[in-house]
Parts: sequence; structure tokens; C-alpha cells
Amino acid sequence: MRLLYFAWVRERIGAAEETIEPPATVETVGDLLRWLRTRGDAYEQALTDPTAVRVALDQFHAEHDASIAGVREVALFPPMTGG
Amino acid sequence: MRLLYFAWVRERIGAAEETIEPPATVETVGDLLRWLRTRGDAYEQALTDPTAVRVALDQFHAEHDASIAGVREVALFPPMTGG
Amino acid sequence: MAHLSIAVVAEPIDLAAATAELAAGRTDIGAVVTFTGLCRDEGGTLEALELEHYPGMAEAEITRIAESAAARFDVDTIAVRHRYGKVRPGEVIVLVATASKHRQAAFEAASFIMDFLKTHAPFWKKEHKATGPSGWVAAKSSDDDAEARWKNPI
Amino acid sequence: MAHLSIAVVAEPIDLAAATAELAAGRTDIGAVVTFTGLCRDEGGTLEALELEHYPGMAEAEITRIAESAAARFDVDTIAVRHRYGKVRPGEVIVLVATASKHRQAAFEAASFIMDFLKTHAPFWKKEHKATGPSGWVAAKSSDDDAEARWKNPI
Repeated sequence: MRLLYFAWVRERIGAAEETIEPPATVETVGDLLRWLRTRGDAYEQALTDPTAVRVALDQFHAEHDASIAGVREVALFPPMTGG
Repeated sequence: MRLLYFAWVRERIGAAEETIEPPATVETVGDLLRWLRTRGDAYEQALTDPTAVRVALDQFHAEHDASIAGVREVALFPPMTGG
Repeated sequence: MAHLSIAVVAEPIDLAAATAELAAGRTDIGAVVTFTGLCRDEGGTLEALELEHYPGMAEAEITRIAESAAARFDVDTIAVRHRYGKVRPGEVIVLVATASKHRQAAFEAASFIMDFLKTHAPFWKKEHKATGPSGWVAAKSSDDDAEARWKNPI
Repeated sequence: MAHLSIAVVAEPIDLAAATAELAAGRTDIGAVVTFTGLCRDEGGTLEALELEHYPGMAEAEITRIAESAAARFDVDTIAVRHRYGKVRPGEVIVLVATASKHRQAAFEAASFIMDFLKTHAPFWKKEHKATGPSGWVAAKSSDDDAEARWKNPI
């Protein structure tokens, strides 16, 4: 599974993307965020307030209770400020 | 008093403008339209349906019950179709 | 008070020229909205629209409408260009451009100005077909309805 | 279905070029509305906004927003241009242009697209002051409110 990070999520984690293999117990976006926070201080700092983190699954916006089964690309980012 | 006519009001009356001296009994726009209709077939045809005629007094839109006292320029025209 | 730029012109209207000046050299304008009204010819039979206008009052009434929009919406600049004379299908009849700090005011001011131009600006359209003049365009009740949207107190 | 023209670009956006093609050679377009969003610098301290974006999803999401507008409003053509990279004060960040037969659809579609771009298009703005990077621009609750206006059923 490919993970992409943008804006201050990217800066805090210290990487723009990585490829990971979460355990089978990680079924939803919320599970994924919780599991990522166990991977070190940088993740904990970036994802400490999950409500501030928006998610896209294969380039579609998704809620935190969405399933990640079969998803190839997960993006995590702050609320958008385009336009 | 200067009268201006536009669009089909102008075409039916057969003039773009004229200067007139209505009698003192002509006090409102409505009076003026009634008086003009007595001036001949062309006026009668142009003003036969007063509700179809819009009026400006000194270049401001006005209702038919508005006074024409002191007005120098009266314009008569159909509903506008600008823009 | 907002800056107003109003002109009633016989020459073709250039969107780029009219809007370029709106935000030129400015860094406090966040939003520019333009409306361009074009001469339509769906049946392929229209040669031109002839726009008759009331010189003097046309400029004065458009200015009054723009001032009313400036009083009602938080806009910085309003530009209006309106053609008169013969206009060919595809050509611009009217251009309204509004500039403001935030987008909602620019959108609303432009929409407000167009609705009142339709019902208050002293212009009349006559259709010219290939076969000759074919009559005056009638006012639309939908334009009265559009204007009525804004009738709530300012 | 409406014609869509979507681009996410690193180069300056040209209003005239993007809108000229909308009604070019057409005689059934009566209304063109454009929205231009500009980089503001009210304090005179901003050197540039740096727009980060999600390549691929940015284009896809703008296209989805435009398709949604086309399904909801009777528009003929929708064009969107969005910058990424460094944008200087006074430069265009986003351009939305809509063309339709009648004006209300063009106004509403452009306004709808802007409201959803603000909340859904994956772009993030970082401020660069003369003294260096100064942080990410926070999302505004007023943009969520603006989007919520459209939440009634289509």
C-alpha cells in the first residue's frame, strides 16, 4: 500500500511517500491512522489529532470509517486551502 | 417640455423627439399620455395601451402617477431589453 | 466607496482590456468576477441585433445600478461596458466586471447588476434577419422575476 | 453533457486565452461568467504563496466538481485552471469560466465550482514572507459554510 503525505502532515512525518504493509487487523482509515501513530514520534506528532487529518483513497475523498480493503494509494493531508 | 420616444413608440409616433406645451390641466405622466393620444392616430396607436409604456422624467424612471411639474425632458418607451 | 468605470460604446468590447485594469498593480484584490452577455443566433437566421439606447440616461442609469450594487455588496471596483448599434451573433453586448476582497461579494454584485441592467437600463433590441428588420425583442417576465430576487431590504 | 476543460499548471494563467476558446465560433452561447482568484498581500509582507498539490487527484477532483456542476446547472462549457508552485501577490491562483445559454446557470455553476474547489480540491498554501517560510494557511470555516449552501438535493 502506497502512502502519500501532503503539507504539514508531510513535513511532520518527514516524508512525502512510503510503501507499507499494515497488519490484517487494520481494516479502516481510522485503524490505519492509529497503527501509523505507533510507528514513532514523527507519526504521533503528525496524526495526534486525527480529526485534523483528511484522507483520500485511490484519489477519492474518504471518511475515517471507510474500509481500506483493496486500496492501493492512501493520501493523508490537512484540510485543503485551494482556490 | 422636450419629449423623447424610443423603439416601437418612436416608430409608431413617427418621430424621435419633439417639444410640446401641454395645457395646465396635464399634471401627471398619466395625464400627459391621455393628452398625447388626442393629438392624432399615430399617438393613439403608440399609446393605446398605457401599461405597455415606460416613462423617464429627466432621465429617471417614473411611474404613471408621478407629477411632471418642472420636468424638462420626458421619455416614453417600451419595457427595456438591454443587457 | 467602490471605484466605478461605466461606458456605453459603439465599438466591440474587449474582455481582457476591460478586466486587466481592475486589479492592475493591486495586491488587495482576491476575487474578480466577469459576466459577458453575447448576441445569440440559435436558428442561424439572425444577421444582427440593433441596440437602440437613450444617450445620457443609459450611462446615468447604469451608474445608478452600479452605485446601488456598491452600497449593497463589499466590492472594490465595478466596470460595465454596454454596446449600442448593430451587434453580430457571437459579439459581446454587455460586460460586467467586479473586483472584491472575497468571492461572494464579487459574484453577487455582478449578478445583481445584470438583473437590473436587464430591466432598468434604457436599451431596446431590434432583430435584423437576412430578409430585413423583423421586429423588437419583447421584454421577458423571467427578467422581472430575476430582479425581484433582490427586493428584500438592503 | 457539457464540455469540460481542466488544467493544473505551473505557469501564469491568462484569463483572455482561457475564455476566448469558450465561445469561439459559437452563436448559441448567451452568457459567459469568469471567476479569477488572485494572490492577496494586504500587509505588504508576503513574498509568495507556495501551492502544494496532489498530482493526479487535483485534476481528478476538479473534474468531478465540474461534472457535478454540469449535472446540476444548464451550462455548455466549463473551464478551470489552477496554479501550483510559487504564486506572487497579484497573480492568478485559480480561474473558473462557465458558458451557457442563460446567465443564471453560468453564475451559479461558477459559484458552485469555486465553493467546492475551496473545500475539496487537494491544494495547500504555504506563506513565504521576506523573512522566510511562515506557515501553512489554515482552512476557513466560512468556506465550509459556503459549500454547505449547495447541500440541498440536486
